[in-house]
Amino acid sequence: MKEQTVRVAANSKQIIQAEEHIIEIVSDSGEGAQTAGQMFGTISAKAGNSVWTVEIIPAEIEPPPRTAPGASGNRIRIGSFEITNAGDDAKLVVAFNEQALMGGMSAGKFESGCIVLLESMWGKHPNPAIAREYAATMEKLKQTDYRIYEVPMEAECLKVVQDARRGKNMFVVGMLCNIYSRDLAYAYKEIENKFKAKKPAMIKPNIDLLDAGYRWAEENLDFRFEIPPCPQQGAQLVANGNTSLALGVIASGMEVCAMYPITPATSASHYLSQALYEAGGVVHQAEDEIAACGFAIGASYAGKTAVTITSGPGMALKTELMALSVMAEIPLVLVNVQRGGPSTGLPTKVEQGDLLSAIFGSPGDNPKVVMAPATIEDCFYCMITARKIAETFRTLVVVLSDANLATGQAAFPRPVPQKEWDAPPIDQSPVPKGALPYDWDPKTGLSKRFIPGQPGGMHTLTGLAHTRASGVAYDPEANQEGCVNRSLKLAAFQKTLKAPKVFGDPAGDLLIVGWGSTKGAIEEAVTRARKGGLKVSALHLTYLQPMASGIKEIMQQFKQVMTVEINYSDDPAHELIDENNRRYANLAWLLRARYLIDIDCWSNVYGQPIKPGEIEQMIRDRLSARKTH
Amino acid sequence: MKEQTVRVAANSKQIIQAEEHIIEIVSDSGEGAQTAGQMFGTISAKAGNSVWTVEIIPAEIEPPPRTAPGASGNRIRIGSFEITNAGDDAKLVVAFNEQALMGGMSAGKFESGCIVLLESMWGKHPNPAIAREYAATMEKLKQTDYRIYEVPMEAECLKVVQDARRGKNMFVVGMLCNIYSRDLAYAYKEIENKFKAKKPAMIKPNIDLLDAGYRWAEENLDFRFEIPPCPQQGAQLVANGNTSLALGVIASGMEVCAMYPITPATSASHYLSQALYEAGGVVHQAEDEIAACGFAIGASYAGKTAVTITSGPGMALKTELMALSVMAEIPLVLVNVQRGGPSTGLPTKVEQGDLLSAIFGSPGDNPKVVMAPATIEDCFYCMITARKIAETFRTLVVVLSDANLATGQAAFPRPVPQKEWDAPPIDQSPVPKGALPYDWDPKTGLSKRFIPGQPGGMHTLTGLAHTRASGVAYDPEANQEGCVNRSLKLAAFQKTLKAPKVFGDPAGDLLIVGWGSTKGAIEEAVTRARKGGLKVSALHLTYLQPMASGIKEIMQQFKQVMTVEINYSDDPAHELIDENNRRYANLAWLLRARYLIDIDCWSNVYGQPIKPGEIEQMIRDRLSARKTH
Amino acid sequence: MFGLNDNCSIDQDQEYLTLEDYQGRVSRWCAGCGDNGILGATQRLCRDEQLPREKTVFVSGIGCAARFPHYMNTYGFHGLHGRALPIAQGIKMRRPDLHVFVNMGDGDCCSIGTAHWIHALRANMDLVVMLHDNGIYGLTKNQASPTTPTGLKTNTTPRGTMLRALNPLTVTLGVTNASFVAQVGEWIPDLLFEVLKQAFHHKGLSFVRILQRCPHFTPELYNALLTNPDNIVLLTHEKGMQIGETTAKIYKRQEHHDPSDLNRARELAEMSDRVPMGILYRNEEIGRYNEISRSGILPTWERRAEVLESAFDRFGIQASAAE
Amino acid sequence: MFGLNDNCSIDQDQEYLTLEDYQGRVSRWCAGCGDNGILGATQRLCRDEQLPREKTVFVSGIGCAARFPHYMNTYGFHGLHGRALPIAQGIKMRRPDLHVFVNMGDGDCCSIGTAHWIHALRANMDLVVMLHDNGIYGLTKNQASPTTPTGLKTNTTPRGTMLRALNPLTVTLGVTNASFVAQVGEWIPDLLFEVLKQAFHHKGLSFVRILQRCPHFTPELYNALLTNPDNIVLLTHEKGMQIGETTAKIYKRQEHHDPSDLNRARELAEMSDRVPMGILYRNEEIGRYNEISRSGILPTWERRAEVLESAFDRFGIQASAAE
Ligand SMILES: Cc1ncc(C[n+]2csc(CCOP(=O)(O)OP(=O)(O)O)c2C)c(N)n1
Ligand SMILES: Cc1ncc(C[n+]2csc(CCOP(=O)(O)OP(=O)(O)O)c2C)c(N)n1
Ligand code: SF4
Ligand code: SF4
Ligand SMILES: [Mg+2]
Ligand SMILES: [Mg+2]
Repeated sequence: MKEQTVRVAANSKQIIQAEEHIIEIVSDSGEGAQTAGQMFGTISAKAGNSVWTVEIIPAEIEPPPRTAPGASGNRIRIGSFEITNAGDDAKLVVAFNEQALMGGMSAGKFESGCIVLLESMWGKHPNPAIAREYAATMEKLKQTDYRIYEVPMEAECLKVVQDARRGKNMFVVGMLCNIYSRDLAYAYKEIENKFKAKKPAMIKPNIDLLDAGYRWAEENLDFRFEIPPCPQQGAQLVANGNTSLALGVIASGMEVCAMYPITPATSASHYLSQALYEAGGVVHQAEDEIAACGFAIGASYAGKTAVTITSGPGMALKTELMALSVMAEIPLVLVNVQRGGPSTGLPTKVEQGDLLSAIFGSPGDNPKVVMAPATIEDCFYCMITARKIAETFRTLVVVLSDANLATGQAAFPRPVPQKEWDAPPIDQSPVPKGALPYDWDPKTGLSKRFIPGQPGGMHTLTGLAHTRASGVAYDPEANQEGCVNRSLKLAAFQKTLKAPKVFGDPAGDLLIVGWGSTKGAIEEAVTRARKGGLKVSALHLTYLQPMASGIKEIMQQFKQVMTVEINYSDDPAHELIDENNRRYANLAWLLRARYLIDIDCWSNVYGQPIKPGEIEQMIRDRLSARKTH
Repeated sequence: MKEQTVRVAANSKQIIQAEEHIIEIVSDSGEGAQTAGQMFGTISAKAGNSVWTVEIIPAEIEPPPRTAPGASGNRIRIGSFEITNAGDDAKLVVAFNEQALMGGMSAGKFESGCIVLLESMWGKHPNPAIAREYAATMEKLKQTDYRIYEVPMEAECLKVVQDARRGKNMFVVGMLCNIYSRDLAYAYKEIENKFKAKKPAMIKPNIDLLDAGYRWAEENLDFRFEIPPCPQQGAQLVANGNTSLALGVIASGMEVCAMYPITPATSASHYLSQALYEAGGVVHQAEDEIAACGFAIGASYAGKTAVTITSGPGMALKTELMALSVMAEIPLVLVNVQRGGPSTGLPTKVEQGDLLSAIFGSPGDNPKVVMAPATIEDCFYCMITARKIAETFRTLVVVLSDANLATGQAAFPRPVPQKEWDAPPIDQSPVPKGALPYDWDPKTGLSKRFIPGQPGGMHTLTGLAHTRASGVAYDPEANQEGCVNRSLKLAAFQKTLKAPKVFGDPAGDLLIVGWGSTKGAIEEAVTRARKGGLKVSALHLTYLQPMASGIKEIMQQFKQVMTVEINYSDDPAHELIDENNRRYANLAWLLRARYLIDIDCWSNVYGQPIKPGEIEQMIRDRLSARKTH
Repeated sequence: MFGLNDNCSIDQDQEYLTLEDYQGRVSRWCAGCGDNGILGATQRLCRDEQLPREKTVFVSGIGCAARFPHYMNTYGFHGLHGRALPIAQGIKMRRPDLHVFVNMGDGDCCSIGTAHWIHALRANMDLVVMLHDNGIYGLTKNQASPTTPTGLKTNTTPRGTMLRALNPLTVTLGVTNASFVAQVGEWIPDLLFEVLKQAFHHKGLSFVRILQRCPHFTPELYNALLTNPDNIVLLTHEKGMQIGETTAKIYKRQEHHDPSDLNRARELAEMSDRVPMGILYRNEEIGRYNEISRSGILPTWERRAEVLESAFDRFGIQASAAE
Repeated sequence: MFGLNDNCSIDQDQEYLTLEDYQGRVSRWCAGCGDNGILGATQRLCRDEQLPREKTVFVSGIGCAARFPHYMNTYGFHGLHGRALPIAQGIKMRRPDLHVFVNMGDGDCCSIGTAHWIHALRANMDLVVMLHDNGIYGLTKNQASPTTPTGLKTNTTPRGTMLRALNPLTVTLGVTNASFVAQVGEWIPDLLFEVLKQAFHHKGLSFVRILQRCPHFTPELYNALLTNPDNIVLLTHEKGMQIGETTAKIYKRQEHHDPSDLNRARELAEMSDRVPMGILYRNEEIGRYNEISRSGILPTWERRAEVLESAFDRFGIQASAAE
């Protein structure tokens, strides 16, 4: 992945080729860095790169300007190979002010030698405090090895438009088009599409700004990059995980989504609020998460399997109703777009901390299916699978997405709608005489439910321990019987699962096991480490409960097994921590209990996607440490 | 434990000595079997026996009369050695009607050869359907080896009083006093105490009924038992687990109990509603469990560490607020008197199914202390310990009691109140300049909290990730730092724990690990099995999270380790179940994950206390199976 | 509708359903429990309306009252304490063909279920909601509920409750979109039946507070009303209830109350010396959430595929040379 | 009281606290956000009343409004979405020495927090409760709240909300024991301050609905009131608010409303054409739960030991020969 100068242009500009680049654009909230990032991502994708973009979202609506935590923006990773994650550190940063820049810098998000394009106007700001801040930052920057370019963005824009604050982002896109050797025609098209319908008058000034940026870069910068296109892959969609998931809801045939707003889950419901309506369904915003879950359960009971979408604190509130769906065997799909926890935690940040609570959250025995999409594409298909599992096994299916997928945006092959994805119509056929609503098959625990409207199927569903006839259970046997059958269903479902495929060799020194959104980063790290000669492979689990057979056998082929997760685990190096009290990462805990293998974990809760480079480094350290021991 | 006839009385009555007996009294609800049982238990205790009584409670308030699930009553175990649990099958049953009898019979609660004293009036009942039912039951009973005595209780009572329905229970106490060779003076005293204050006129008729029962038994029964007294043990209390726990709340110095009614937890709050008030505190019945938990957190935050008492479905609702108490490090004691689950489940029945949800219930990382009293006496002391841990470690402490302890009643040494149990006064001293509300000690994670009223300590507590100054955390490090410190506290607490003592030899063929209310039954079974020559020992855990060091070393001394628990686990014998999908009992799962030892489990969810005899049998099967393999 | 199979409706139409046909399991309430009367009146309503049993769902929470569905021979959903209303709404939302009834205790509805109560009133979906108000927590054995009268000693208020009882009528009438609010005592079967009937025919959420005797725990709660009918004010009106002759003879205090008069309804609800019975408020003009939120679009697979394809078009990219 | 150490009160008394002394962290609300005005008025109240900062607690839920405590230099509890009131009650219950304020958004209070809202009103503990009503979910970015006006397009109601907005005033006034109900717009600083002051001095729970501008998401919500003061009816009364001269000049529509008149208060709250501002209802006679539930017994260790010993006596047995 080395960059190399391939030629020098007429104006003595270096033309550098690279396999990939990461660009970060940061501004105050409301200055349009997000739009610029999205647009440049799309332009790059259309130009043939593989692209992954991530939003940088401040915690407040309009945080104070010119502050590090107030920075808003986008990180765009573009490459000539398939990009599956947000990658490592940025190689080029465009900052609308120096404070926003400092935020990313102190968080260590920029690579050594990073190119920085910084708005220069603050240095001459009439407010001397601001001018001082700018000067101080420039001092600090001098101590880094960043390549700093002060860009008079505001001034240049003012040559073209009257109010620069709202147009600077197009200037930036223009610059980037020049820097990354993009054909401007893609950009013109994007601008046209954006304004054509509602504000056609805006097309011209935006194109002017774009041109100005392009020109400025051409004239003032001594470098340009070329990221060769990625092999063609047919029709693609670009979407973030939440949109993908929302589309999956429609594709699954589910008609009811009941929710209560919560970050980072809500945008899925936003999308559905219109799209599901157009598909003849409904999004119901309930008074709270409890009501949302109850509403979904009601709809499911009445034959319309429903989805309820939430995040950690919302799932906490649904704990009791989740158990009702398990106990009464009402199909239900619950999506938890995980965020940082515990408690209100880090609402806009990445974490995979809800696995154990999804599995063990409700008091009493609660067998249910827990699965996690690993990619933005998975977010689409898992909804279809989840609805099917829920109905086939009369069960609760918890789908664990996370902020990394939810706000990450990438391309994936355009799905081709299949009628078999659809939900079957509500069964309203008469129930045979004597049939029972919980007529558990002793081999599988399965039984056929009766849906209101079915003549002869009248019974009262209850969350109390119940008999096969759905009567309140008074004798001790009935409760045991119900528990056995609900658990058997999970075993029956487990038998349908295939062991996941190992990424890399089937045997070696180290196996890294992951789940959810870390797949891309783990596999990229493993690929790099393998290129470096290390015997490391990866295993990624989609089904966390139950787990497919064969995993133990896979793990046994490796000298060490560990999980990489974005959730909390104790650092065994701390003086207080030992094997008697170390608290493990979520998946590590599950694997240890089931397979009795000494599975280690490497995890943290910085609220950030894990970088492939960090994982790679960890692999190197571990495998070399092992050698020296 | 063999019974033996020690002499024959003048009237040719067999006088039989036994080490212990189990008596069950069942009636329709409202007929006073419960009072009779309690009273006979107390009489027996005062006469020097060790006693354990359990209530038999129907699920409805006044269920239909003469039905098996409607039976109400008491089971009394009396012995000459220390009785720690409800024991095995009943040896003597008093039934007010034959349907109530049949309930216990079909649940297998009576021992072979059991003596049955059955009200005979139903055989001649004017309603022919009832007479037929009675006759049919008598037919069935003839096929058993029970020793049936038809007793004209109603008729005999009517000789003494006008309305027999409300007095029959005293007649029964009289019979039992005769059968168990009790001095009637104890019984007179109980009756006096009961009616002295409010209804002195009732003393006489009740004593008459008592005498009548005694006389009838003396004249009509051909046997009498003697259960020699247990060695004296000084002053004792007789209480059920909920009362014991309520007394513990007062002893702990907690002043606020916030609750919402739920079986089987509520009776603790009933008791406290008056007693805590008299001690200057308050029981607050909130609008729901969420509010109860929030109220308790508010009181704790303001310096009055509070307790919130609930059962499984209530704990489910508190899931989100529990995480707030963890995140913001507000001391809180949460008592979960477990009942049968999942969902509404078996409200009045025994289960230990909430361990994993107590530990893992809330999304995100939630380090907290989870402990479980094992005896009725523990219920008292654990409240004192829990309050101290909560305050010392600024943590949530979950105490898992269960219906077995809650409704079981036994004697334990009368505690001697110690001032050191008490809560310290609220700290209102000024906070030193510059001190921070989360000034985590890097070695222990501990920090000193500021309580409203402390000058200079002003800060805003938050459930968001926060800095040491309790500001909203914006940088990635702050979240990791908070998680580390909250988890370190648990490790620091763990270092204070001592490994539990092994019951039996420190090495052997089988170690049974238990937690909570099963201790008595497990140890009794182990004692019996050891008497039979088997190399089995028991280990009982009070702290489930964190667990003391040294447990692994203990387990390693045994060829097999298994848990015995009252919660669900899959039966490995089922054709669908294998090591890839078997779902383990709660504690087994925890031990496996931590110690990587192949720990088996034997558990069920019949909603009943596990009998020592069943455990003993299981031990025998397992150890003989092992031999033959 | 919605892909439902209507084949069997002809069969059902042919047979006349009797009271027994609506009877489910044998009730396990205490002798004399007022819930029995409510059950009877409801079965009578079902019979008179000839509700198809398979198209009728009774939803409840947890409590004595919440056992109600088990005793009906219809579909039933005996859910969680406090959560009957969200579940009932979820059921009704996409199944307008179902008749949905809700039975809640005073703890169920006015304590743990408060938020759902308020918001269900606002959504005004077509449900018949019965509040079985016995002023106590029955099933959990005698704890104060929000409607327990001041001073009553219960297991959690051994010195008597301290707060004034929550008035479910004033609360209900304070909620925007509440469209049918009535009150009746279960011991007046004809009145109960009549109110339930009007509730059933009302379009929108009909909230009926039923004063329900609990001889086990609050035997004296409604004594003043039982012993002296003059403590009751019957609300009559051409637009509201018409009272039968016998009833009118017993309950002499009557008020000619127009149920569209919200202000007067609130005043009546607030009365401290007497208890109004009948329909306090009715407004058929208020939109029903399940109806007004419908798109009219049939949720067919073809439609879904269309929506998907057009979204795919919108989000689609095809790596290509710039045109 | 309660073993509190009062040593430092003398120190505190000596210094006069200025507005700055009550200022906490720098607010991170949007420019023009109405929450700033509420913060200012509250700081002014604290200053005027010279509330000891360490004895003052601001409790909130989650939302833009709920960031309030961070911006005060007092104790603060920024809890969970919807749960401010139970926490505030828990704080106040055994700490009568603390001044407890509650700040909630309209989602916080009227949606997820509904049950607590109703029951806190009923318990009527001594709290000042501010509902920051911007008719929208701010922090989560533009979803409908219960008070969002009909037809407003939001992220979850792209075709406009369908239900009539919930009226927090009629709901509040419907709750038994509600003892102080007021409404004011944050853009009228003097009125806001005056209402908060009266709320602070009221004994019991004072519920103040503050119409709060959210320029980011609902910039036009209160336009009709801002542009035309005649859409506002100021409530004045000897027993209620007295209005300053300047205010009286701008807000010419006034009603002489006796705040003890509950029926009229409800009518005023129900008005659809105009918006009342001022004190709708006040009743100092209603018991406060934290006070009426107190035993007067000091919770000392000696007392606890006594209660324990007497219980031990009662449950005690001493195996003994029958006397
Ligand atoms: C979450 C939860 N909390 C508490 C309970 C216990 N519980 C069952 S019924 C009930 C209250 C019953 O009172 P009410 O609703 O008035 O019904 P009633 O029995 O009087 O008919 C309670 C508190 C429960 N089942 N679930
Ligand atoms: C249990 C839970 N559900 C949802 C959320 C997400 N959430 C945070 S604030 C908020 C609503 C904000 O609206 P409002 O209460 O009106 O306050 P505002 O931001 O408008 O001031 C929501 C839904 C949460 N934090 N916790
Ligand atoms: S306790 Fe009361 S409400 Fe419950 S069944 Fe008995 S009488 Fe009815
Ligand atoms: S979004 Fe609205 S309520 Fe929130 S800070 Fe901005 S203006 Fe204020
Ligand atoms: Mg009730
Ligand atoms: Mg709001």
